[in-house]
Amino acid sequence: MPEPGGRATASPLMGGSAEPTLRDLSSPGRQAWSFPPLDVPDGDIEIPELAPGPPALPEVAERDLVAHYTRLAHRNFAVDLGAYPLGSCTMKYNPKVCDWAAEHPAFRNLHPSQPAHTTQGALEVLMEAEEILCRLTGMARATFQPPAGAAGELTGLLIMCAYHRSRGRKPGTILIPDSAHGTNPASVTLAGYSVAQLPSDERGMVDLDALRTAVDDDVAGLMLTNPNTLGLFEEDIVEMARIVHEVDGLVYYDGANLNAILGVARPGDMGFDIVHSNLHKTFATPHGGGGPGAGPVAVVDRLVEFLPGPLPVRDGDRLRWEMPASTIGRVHGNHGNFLVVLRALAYMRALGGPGLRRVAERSVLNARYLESLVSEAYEIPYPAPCMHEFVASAAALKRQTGVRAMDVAKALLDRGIHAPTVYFPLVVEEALMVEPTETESLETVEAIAEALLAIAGEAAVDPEHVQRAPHNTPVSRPDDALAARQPVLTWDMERGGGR
Amino acid sequence: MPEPGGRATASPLMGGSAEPTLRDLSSPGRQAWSFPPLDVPDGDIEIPELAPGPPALPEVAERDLVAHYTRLAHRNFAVDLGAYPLGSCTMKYNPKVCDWAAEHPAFRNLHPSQPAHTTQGALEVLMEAEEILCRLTGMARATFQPPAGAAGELTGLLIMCAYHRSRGRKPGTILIPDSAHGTNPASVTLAGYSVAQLPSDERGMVDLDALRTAVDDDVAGLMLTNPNTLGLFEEDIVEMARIVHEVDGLVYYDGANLNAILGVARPGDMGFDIVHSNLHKTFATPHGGGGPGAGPVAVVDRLVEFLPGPLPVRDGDRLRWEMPASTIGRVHGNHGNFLVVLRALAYMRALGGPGLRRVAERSVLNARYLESLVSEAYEIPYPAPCMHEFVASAAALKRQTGVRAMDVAKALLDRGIHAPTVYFPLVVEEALMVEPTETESLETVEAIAEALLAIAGEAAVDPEHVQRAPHNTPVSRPDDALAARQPVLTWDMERGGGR
Amino acid sequence: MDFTPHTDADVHAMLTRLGLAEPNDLFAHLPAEVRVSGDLGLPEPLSELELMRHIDDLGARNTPGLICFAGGGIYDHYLPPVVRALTLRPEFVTSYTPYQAEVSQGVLQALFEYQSMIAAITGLPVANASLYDGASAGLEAVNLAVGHTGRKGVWISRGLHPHTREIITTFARARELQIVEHPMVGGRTAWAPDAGPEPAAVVFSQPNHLGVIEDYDAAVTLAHGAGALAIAEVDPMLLGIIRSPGAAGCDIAFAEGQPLGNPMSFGGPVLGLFTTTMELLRRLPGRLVGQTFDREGRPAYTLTLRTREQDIRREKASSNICTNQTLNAIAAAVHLAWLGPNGLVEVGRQSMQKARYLAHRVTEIRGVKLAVEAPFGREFPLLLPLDPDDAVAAMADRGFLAGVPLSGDYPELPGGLLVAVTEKRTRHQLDSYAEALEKVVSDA
Amino acid sequence: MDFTPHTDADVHAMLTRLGLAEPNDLFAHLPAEVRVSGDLGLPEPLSELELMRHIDDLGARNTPGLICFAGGGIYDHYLPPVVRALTLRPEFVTSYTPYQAEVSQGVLQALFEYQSMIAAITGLPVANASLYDGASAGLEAVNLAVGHTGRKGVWISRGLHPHTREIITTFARARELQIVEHPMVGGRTAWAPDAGPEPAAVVFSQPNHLGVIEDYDAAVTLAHGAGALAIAEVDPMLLGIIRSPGAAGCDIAFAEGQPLGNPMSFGGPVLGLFTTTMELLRRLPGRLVGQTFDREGRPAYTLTLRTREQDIRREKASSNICTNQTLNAIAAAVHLAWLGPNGLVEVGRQSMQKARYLAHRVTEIRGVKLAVEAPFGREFPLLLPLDPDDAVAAMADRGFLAGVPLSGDYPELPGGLLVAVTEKRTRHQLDSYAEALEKVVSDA
Ligand SMILES: Cc1ncc(COP(=O)(O)O)c(C=O)c1O
Ligand SMILES: Cc1ncc(COP(=O)(O)O)c(C=O)c1O
Repeated sequence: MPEPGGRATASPLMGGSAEPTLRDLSSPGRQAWSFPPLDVPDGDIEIPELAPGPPALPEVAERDLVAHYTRLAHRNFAVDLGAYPLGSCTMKYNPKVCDWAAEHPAFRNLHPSQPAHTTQGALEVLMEAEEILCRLTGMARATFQPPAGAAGELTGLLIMCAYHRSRGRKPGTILIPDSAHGTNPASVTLAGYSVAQLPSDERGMVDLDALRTAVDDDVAGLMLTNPNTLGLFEEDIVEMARIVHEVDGLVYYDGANLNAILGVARPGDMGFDIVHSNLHKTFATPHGGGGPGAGPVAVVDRLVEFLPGPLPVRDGDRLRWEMPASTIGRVHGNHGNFLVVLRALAYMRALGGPGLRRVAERSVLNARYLESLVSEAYEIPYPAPCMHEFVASAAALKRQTGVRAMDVAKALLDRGIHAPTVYFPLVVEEALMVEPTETESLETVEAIAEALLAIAGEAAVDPEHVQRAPHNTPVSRPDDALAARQPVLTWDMERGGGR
Repeated sequence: MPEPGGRATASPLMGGSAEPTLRDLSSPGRQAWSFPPLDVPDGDIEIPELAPGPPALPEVAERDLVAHYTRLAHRNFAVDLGAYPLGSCTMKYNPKVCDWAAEHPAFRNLHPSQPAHTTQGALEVLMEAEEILCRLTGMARATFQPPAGAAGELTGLLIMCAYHRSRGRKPGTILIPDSAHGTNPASVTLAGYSVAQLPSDERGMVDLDALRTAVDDDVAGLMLTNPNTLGLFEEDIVEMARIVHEVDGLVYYDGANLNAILGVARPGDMGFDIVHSNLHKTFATPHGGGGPGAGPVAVVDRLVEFLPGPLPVRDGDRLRWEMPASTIGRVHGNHGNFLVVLRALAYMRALGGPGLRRVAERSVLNARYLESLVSEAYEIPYPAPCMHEFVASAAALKRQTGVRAMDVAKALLDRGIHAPTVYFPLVVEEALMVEPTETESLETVEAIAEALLAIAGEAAVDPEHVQRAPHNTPVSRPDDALAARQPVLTWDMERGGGR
Repeated sequence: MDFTPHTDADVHAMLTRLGLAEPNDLFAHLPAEVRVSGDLGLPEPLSELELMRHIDDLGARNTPGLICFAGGGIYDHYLPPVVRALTLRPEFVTSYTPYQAEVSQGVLQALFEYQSMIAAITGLPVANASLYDGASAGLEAVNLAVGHTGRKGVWISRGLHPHTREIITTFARARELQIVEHPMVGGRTAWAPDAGPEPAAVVFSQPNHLGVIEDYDAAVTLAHGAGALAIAEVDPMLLGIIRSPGAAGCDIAFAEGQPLGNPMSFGGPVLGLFTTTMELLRRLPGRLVGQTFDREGRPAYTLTLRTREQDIRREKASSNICTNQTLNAIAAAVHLAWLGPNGLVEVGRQSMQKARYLAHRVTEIRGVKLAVEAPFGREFPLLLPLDPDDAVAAMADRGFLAGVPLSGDYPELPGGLLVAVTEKRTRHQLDSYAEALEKVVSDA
Repeated sequence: MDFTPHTDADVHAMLTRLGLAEPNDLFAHLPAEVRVSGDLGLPEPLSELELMRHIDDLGARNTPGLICFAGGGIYDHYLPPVVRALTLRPEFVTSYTPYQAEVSQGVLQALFEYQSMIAAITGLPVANASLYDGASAGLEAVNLAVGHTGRKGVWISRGLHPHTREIITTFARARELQIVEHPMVGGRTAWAPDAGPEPAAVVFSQPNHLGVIEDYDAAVTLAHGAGALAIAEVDPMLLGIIRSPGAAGCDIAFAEGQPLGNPMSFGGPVLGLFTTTMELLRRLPGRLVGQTFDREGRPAYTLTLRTREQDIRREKASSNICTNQTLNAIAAAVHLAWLGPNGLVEVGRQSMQKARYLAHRVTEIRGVKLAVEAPFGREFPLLLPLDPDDAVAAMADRGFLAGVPLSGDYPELPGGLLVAVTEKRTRHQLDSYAEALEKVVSDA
């Protein structure tokens, strides 16, 4: 019965009914909690603004709580179950030893306001991670306060703003390629800048002439990811940076795609001034169903004074907190997602220099190999060699069979493999953005390709079946229109109702 | 959409293919392991009996290892997923705080040969657990060496043997009711005794007259569980013990059913001399897919000298190990399944006296309630009020529809509920032995009943469908005959082959 | 150690198919000037055991076992093992944002239930599926109010958590908002009705950063009178005892959610709670899960009202947030379900009673008094006769994390120390704390 | 705290349906004389937090952090977090014996793979799905041999693990078997061909309890010449280095399996490995998983050859075992898969090299020497110039668990201390051990 090694599918267990909500499971008087009896004097609590009674929370026993969440977990796909080639998300395997690190009692029970002399180990974690990150990106110093990529972007933009203000300039325009991730323009607006969009050229890269035209004195900076969201390395990157620097603009690196170039190329060497990286992508910290992540921001020397603070600094053989001279101030209530940083540090130290470079090599190898297999049935709109991910198009498939990128994605779920990112980047019609990551084996990469080819084959024969996919999942396609038209956002809301 | 609270079903995720074996996933040169480089002088290892080369183990990466076992876990039902009313097995909820205890570094890293002054906490765990167990059973002292119920039985029988030998008697016969669990007769044989079977009477209890007849000077003892495997409390228990004691026989309590009488009645008070209990049933330690368990054996005063050793004893405020005077010797290589005992102690201390008694009350309440609901469609062969479990019969159903107890069990799986024990005890035709346990809610108990009634209903309408159940599980009924006729017991075995 | 499964043979076979000779060739098209040539000075790889030793060594450099009386948003509440065990299920931990609803019902339903319970405790109808932390949730609340009202004034209480104030200030500087701080008198905000630029929002903490319970009506009336949104930062662990912001008429409530289900973690990852009214729904930052049906009519959950979000709306999005704190939100939900209504009341009650006991004990110490005499929650401000940083250091030597010094953020309280008490503290610990503090004070 | 979900209302409703007034009535039919009336003197219930404090307190009474050089079956090898994480999946932990194959494919396949890997490392074709521990596996092996041969003699090596010897003796006493012990000379068993009653089995440890590598052929030839089964107790962690019992012609091999995937756990739960030939298959004790097909022809796993087992065969069963050590077996399988062929070799090689290094270091100490000069595995017997119990106590004061005293089991080695070294020990630890031992010896 041997199947090809590395094939990654999850299997059903039994039953098929929906999981009731905790409110459905609730029964008045049931209880999971216990506390020791109060060992100080009791009595009425006399305060203003006393609550009239307990809040309307569900009442369940521990047994039902456990069964509920265990069953919910069984209704969720995850990296630990199989391949997750979701483009732009770098859903690589998250090593279990890093889970161990993140649960280490010497760290997880620290209070953020503890005096520094009692948290030397934690400060050392931040210092070690910062040093490695700076060496990988070619930057001078970094802050770990931003708790995600988007927060890193905002932080970077606030640093830009402070830099320009220090030179007497007002906020102006930030240039962004049309293939950019949505957080880039959203962060620009939030930071008080306006967005100017740069078109891609026929190579799938930023149009250098358009950039030249766009750059004027109002331009505060350029935001870019490289490799870009098409998985292509921007060939003119050095020249682009030069052009922006000429008007005293700053160049911001969205590090979502850092995985592709670890140890191979550095944003600093390309001319970037500010770099955020997503520890929850590049450095294998798990995504948690949508977070927590960590989006540290590293900068070149001349921007260090603007970093958020406090930052750890060495003082003999001790570490202490210090505010950078012209700091923009805090961007997180504490020290950022510290335990995520600890996980990432564990990962970085495990891999070391050679392992980190191997990440780049093998993520690119897997992507390039998968691309070559998949190109049998799907168009690859841009010919340049892909880096850690590639974007295929289902446009031809759609024309020929009516089967769309979304249908392909759903049909992949039926085959035990997570869907790629679809309809992003916006510059590709019927985009399928595929990122196998370096932690999938050759056999798994081939299994993904086979599945994608089989779906294309099926689309030709029985397009309706593909269009109605998925068929094996706990639910079929939800009615998103209903969800938005008559939102039910809590179990207390009646359909169409609300306060 | 509210479903009745407490309904316990597991749900499918996606995919449906078989999970490859580790060998299928293996690829030469792949590796999950890492060790620090050797930091002492290396060189050829010069020994006789050198292995010619590495063993033929699979080679997989950590990523594939994780995916493999995670997918395997998704192919397995468990208490944490839903109701598990498997008779005789007491599949109650296993509290998570006990998992915490069992992973406590102060205990899990202890070596069994450490000197006692370095393991005082561990000895105290054994002492505390022993004390509670003795109070619950009415015994004098207990050993935690037996790692399961059957090992407890063997231990008890070896104690019997030593007792009788000390009084100049040779091994003889042990009386066992015909409803006894299979481990009882098997243990008797292993201990060098022969088995004499006692018939049940029309009440489903031991036939007292038959017992009187069977008892003679060759009888070394009686083995019994009470409530018995029909879930009925042996009404004549005191008289039975008296009869056996009259010939200097000993009375052994198989504690698999202790759950029903915790804090309500004690084997010691019924006249038993030796009691094993299954911590993996009564004291909520999880069953681990088939183990580990723990089967401590407690005895009355006059048998303490025969207990296996060493036993912890108090010596001022210290504890030390001591061999009982006429010990039968060791029955385990170390101190038994210590971490299982630690779990059980945590459970006992959490519940305390009132909670332990509530276990009995509510396990009986759930069983009696479920029995009353189920009796609408299934025969209850014996009328006495059941204790923590009951045995129903599908004999009438089989006559009417052809649907057997096994089919009912399988059809229950389709409804997200684990099957009851079937065809045991042997004294009931088409037996369905149902034990809801005290940790299932009223709603879950009702859901079990509904499912059983629905199956009976379906059997009347579409018996084939029930006979082909289960339909929703990762596999349908395996071909057991093939498995036994041409055993394939390792991935190296060809069908029908082997050395 | 690395985590790529490739054997040398695999790499060779794959490269061959691609017509390449060696891994380096994969990068041949990169401009030579940006390709790393030298050694980056990165550390050597470690085996797993060496790695664990290294993390242990780092951990050993933190002072172990301090008994925690620090708070200010992050609290040492009792965190049941069952909550961690369920939250850390790998299916939750290692999945992405639930864009593919069909295989993400677990996370989606867990978040829907989270939203439901956060709405229930705050008394507001809609909660998002988490923000980064309490402080950045404050920023989002202000951003919402600015967008909603079109105004640039932000009135904030001096009792608002200093980090929340700081992050709002950081943001306001870039956005050229005008922040007006309202002072505290007697421990509560003394709102000034004519405090300057028209406010988009009136922002305060309940209880405030000194632990004191604010007057909801004063803030809400002021806000609504001025056409502003009333925004309250609340303490989730006290919502069994203190009236909810929804009941008090607030438009937005946000909170540092750490005490719900999350260890202190040196302050992160934690999570920001955010709830508001239906009126403001379309401006809500962050993700929302809605209940709907699948094709077969079975209940199904899905991300909804996504047109607010950055990936759809780009520069016009209500926020830039993408990755949030989902796993921490699941932890919060599991913990809330563990607590239920009565557990939440109990944890608040015990914490507050113990805080009262300790406040009583320590104010018996000569020279130690409460900074303000006003009803507080489970946290109170002491005035010490010595520098609170010195007091904290001296108390640390005695095994206590004594509290959070207030003097940095409140120069008007030079001896200020904010002391938090949770239900986890035993009477014995409270007594020992008082004794230790007495010594520290008398030694000073 | 208790874990019953019943509310008072539930209990009332259920009792009412049953026509009962109160919970006590459920037991009304029990003879009055056996019903508990008084107080049993059981402890009071604890809340979860109190319980955890209690367990912490008990744990604190063990001496923490001893660096382990004790072995004798239970070893301190490196146990990777991934092995624990996978083994402790609740679907494995909280399921019963996989009688319902359709919903137990996870446990069944995991056990099938366990059987396959145990067979692979022992070189014997069939392994059961675990026994309790190494010692009781020895008892089962003897029982099998007695049943197979119909003989009552059991020849055992004095080098067999003393606990295995003891448990076999306990059993033999009841079963009236005749045990003949064969002495050791120069650290190895000196088999005596005419040692008395016809043997059912010849039983030895490889390496033996002194750590010394035995001559397989001597034992196997003796056994087979006498018509007995050759039974070897092996050390699974050395099977990458030492020839397998199957290759050496043994009929049965058993082992203490703890080092595969299981923490030391104060000696339990651990697991017994048991492998044998196809010829003896029908006498195999314990569970077996076989591969077959389901109705749709898909591969499926199931418990098989069940007619050997107690629940079917009752008093004629090959063993009484029912609950075994499944979870520990799964741990062993995960660990073996983590190790793979080369990891198993590496762990053996490193352990043995480090053992050699330490043996060399400590025998430089004046008065300390090896009890026997023969090639050993990763464990060796020292002769000390003081009582080994005293040495162990003195070494414990210095932070070392120095080894297992041999003097109790081997009075002929009054200063004997069995020292085990695993790959986890660093050179620094080995050097410190030697220094500490030197002090202990010179202080004596
Ligand atoms: C290219 C790119 N930029 C930015 C982000 C935003 O990162 P985060 O989700 O951590 O906020 C992402 C990921 O979602 C991304 O793929
Ligand atoms: C009545 C009865 N006796 C004995 C046993 C044997 O216990 P164990 O499986 O722990 O060996 C069991 C459980 O299987 C049982 O139900």
